[in-house]
Amino acid sequence: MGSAEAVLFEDKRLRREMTSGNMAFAEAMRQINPDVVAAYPITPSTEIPMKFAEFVANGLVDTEYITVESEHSAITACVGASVSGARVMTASSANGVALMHEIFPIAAAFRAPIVFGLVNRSLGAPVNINCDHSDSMPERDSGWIQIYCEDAQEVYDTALLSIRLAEHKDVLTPIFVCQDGFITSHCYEPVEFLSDEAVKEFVGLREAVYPLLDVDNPVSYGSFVTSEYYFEIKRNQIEGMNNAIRVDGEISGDLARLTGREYPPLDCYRTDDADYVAVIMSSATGVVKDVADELRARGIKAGCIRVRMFRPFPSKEISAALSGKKGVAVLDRSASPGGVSPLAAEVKSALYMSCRDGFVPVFEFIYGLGGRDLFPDDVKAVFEKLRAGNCGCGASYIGLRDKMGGGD
Amino acid sequence: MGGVNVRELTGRNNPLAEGHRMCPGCGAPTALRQAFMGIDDPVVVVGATGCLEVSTTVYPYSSWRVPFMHVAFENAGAAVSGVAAAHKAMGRRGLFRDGIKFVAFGGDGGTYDIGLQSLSGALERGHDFTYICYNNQGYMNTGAQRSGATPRSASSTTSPAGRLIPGKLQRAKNLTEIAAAHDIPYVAQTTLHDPSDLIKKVRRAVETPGPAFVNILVPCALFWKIDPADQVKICRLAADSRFWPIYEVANGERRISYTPKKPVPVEDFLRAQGRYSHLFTDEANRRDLIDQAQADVDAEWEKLTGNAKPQS
Amino acid sequence: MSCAPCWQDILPGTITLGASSRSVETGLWRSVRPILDAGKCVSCLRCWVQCPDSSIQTCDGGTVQGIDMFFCKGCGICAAVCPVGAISIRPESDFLEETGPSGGVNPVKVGELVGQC
Amino acid sequence: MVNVNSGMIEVRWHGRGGQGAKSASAILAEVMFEGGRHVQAFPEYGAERQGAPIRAYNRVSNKPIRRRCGVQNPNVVVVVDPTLASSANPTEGCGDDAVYLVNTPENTADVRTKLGLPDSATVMAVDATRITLEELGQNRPNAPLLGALSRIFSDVSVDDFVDHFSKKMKSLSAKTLEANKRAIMRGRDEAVEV
Repeated sequence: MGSAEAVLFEDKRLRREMTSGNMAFAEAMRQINPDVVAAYPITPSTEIPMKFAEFVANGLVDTEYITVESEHSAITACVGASVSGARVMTASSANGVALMHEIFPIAAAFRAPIVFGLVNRSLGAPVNINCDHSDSMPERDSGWIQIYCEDAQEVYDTALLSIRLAEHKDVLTPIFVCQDGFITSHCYEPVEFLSDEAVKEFVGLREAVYPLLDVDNPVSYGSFVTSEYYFEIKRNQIEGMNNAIRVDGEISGDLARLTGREYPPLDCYRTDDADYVAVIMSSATGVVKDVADELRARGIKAGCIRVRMFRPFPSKEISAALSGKKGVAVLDRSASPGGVSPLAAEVKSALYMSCRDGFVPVFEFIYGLGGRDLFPDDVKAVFEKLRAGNCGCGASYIGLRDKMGGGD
Repeated sequence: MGGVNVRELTGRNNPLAEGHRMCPGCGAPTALRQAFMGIDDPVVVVGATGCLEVSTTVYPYSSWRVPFMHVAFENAGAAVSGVAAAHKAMGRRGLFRDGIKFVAFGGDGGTYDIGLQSLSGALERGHDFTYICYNNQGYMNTGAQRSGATPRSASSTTSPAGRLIPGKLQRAKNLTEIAAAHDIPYVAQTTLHDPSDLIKKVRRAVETPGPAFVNILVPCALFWKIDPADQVKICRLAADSRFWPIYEVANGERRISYTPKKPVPVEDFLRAQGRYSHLFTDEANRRDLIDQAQADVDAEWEKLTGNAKPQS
Repeated sequence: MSCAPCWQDILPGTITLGASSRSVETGLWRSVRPILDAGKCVSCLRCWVQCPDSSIQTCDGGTVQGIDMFFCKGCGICAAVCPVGAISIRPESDFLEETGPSGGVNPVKVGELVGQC
Repeated sequence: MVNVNSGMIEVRWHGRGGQGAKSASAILAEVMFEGGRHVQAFPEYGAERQGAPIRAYNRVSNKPIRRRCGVQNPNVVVVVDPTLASSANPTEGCGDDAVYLVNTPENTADVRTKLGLPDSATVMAVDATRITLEELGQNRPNAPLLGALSRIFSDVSVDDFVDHFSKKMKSLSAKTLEANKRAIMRGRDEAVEV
């Protein structure tokens, strides 16, 4: 172990404090000390720009903080700053994310490694401030990496990790660090923080390629491109996304050496010998794990997979983890009206690659829209349906008041 | 050319390089060329979507001798905010050159209309940049549609002169005054016939700390239906008829830069352009609109001179 | 287009290199051509300052040297603003026997064409 | 009465927006956290403003807490505002052995009947409002309620709460801090089982 690393080891457990998902992300921002932050408040991510403004007001960061007049301008200013060579962070939710939609693919194509705290909230109408994934899922093809965190600790760790992942020369891709609105963003719980020195050393400094501000080697961003070149440019961009899982593995390893916490793209819980597996993302995972333990105690071989990295989607990994199972339930916190809900669609297509080794029945469940809770009894019912094999062909809705008794 | 020694400027490379794909005789590249003649420092340029942006960045070529970025149509103000902020932050870390000037440009579409919120936010926040609007009074990149800058009675593809409706029914909004209402240090309005005025104004805009806004009237031969070669003549008519007052607002004080000794009737300016031809096919018929145009011009001039001093 | 790069060779971020359009021959658009009568020209630079395509060639000291036919699109502004009638406009058909340079080439490195003038 | 060593404890707070139920649940979590336990504190969020009935929750456990859903079957229910009793439905989802802490001037079995609590339930009453009016000059019932909780959580002592206040409330004047400490102690001492 190098001496620098040794130092990190000594002070790594410097602070274990009560905080929340929003505050953990804001604290990571303070320690990362980005060059530029441009943000616009929206519930439930508002605490992040508020807390960061406090850091700026008290001289705790060197950041240029741009208090823009809209989310569209927030992400635009972030793109301008990132292309200039700066390290850039921001945060938003729901309709704010939707207003930024136009600029996300531009940021990705510019290879602008922005790290974005996305606090998941339902996308109106009707207006609802609570959690589901209907704001981030429409952005899944925008060319941004999407990482979904389970708790405040993971939000903090992922913020640090994402700086290096986004800026890595083989990746150069912006990242959404997603956490569940209120459930994670406002839950008050203990988080272990690295020391400022350890973070500074871990994230290092950004080495920008072709920074806009290099007036001695001028380049132009955002050209008009005909079909003669467009295809090659997009394919070149996609390669960054394709490299992300490999590079994430390397960087997660570095972080694990400091924290002891591992973050593989998939969090597989008691799946090896499982007959029935529920696949889910973010904060509702814990309930599924609790229920899996309960069912195991009753001799039912239940397991749980949490998909942490949704873009790029770890298809090989999930197909390997699920092949041979008697039944798989995919629990989505957003719907795709008229289509297969996002997570279920990914899982099904991943399994298609291994369908020759035997068919794995995959059933689609939609839960938690607008912040509705997922309770242990709901999850037990899901596993019961799996075992009975009567989940129907369409999506079942969990915890929905339904004259027909729910489902199908 | 009074005050500016153009001869001295010929030796320098212009940030807008040759080989761009603007129409022959387009006023937009001329406006930006002249504007950059007034800037001595290194400059970074941000462009809103529009003719000039598209035609100067046709992949794999760029006509920008300096760093250039285009993000989208409605957000040049926010984009330049980010670049200027990055320069400040990284300057503190000793990165990149000091004294870089930031210039954003947009047509009247990206400035008067879809980009107004972004521009207003940037002006209000007070970033150190200069915004240049090359105002050809319509959406040219998409084919001569009307904009908030299109004058009354002009025929455009979305306000065509027809049997029932004689072109655009509304007056152009006064964006120069909207910018001035932000109480920013420097706002100016000019056009192409007197390059020394344009060069001086942009130089002042760039050298003034904080945000500055320059609104340049730029003919579009296709939309205005003029002979490209007549561009400079048309600009002079716009100034001499007071259709486009040449003035500046420095630290809140309005100064008229050019007062025509004997103003020419705005009719002369209208008659010179095909986009107003429907007013002249049956004069007796549309005299009212020509008079209306004169009334609009006189009212604006009255309002302007009411709170402005002639240049000392 | 065979000389166009494969995706592996594309520069990241959609970027192009400064002033690379100086290798694009916009003169090919021209249907009429401005002819400078050096004898009449007084180098007042009105044409130089009003040319949308930066095609009026000057030497240090600002004397007009000629018109760059590689870029000139033939808009005629130079002739229109000339106070002494030193520039005349003639149809390109008068010059069919001439063959100018043709086609553009990609610059090979950042800033390659920036300094050239 | 309740002991974290015998498994995860879930607490539900019934208060009014702006009244401090959220902060009280946060302080309880902090004190338990300082005692080396795994904790959660989270309120319910909606469009409610000052004065509207709100709920806040705690989870306390010796093992890592995985579930993050709302608390359905609380072991402990704290009624922060006596005027809420009828509307708040404090018994919702509670087992017969649930423990209730009620801020009320009454200290008789009437409290049970008012809240419709089963005989099997343990009910403690404390006039937290009066205590804070006397000690702090304002209605901030949190401190006495937390003091009373030290009698409900058999493995937390009142000193843990007092020490926490002293550590966390450094910004307060010595006088206010002392008043808060007295309020905590009085909450512990004046809470009566009814």
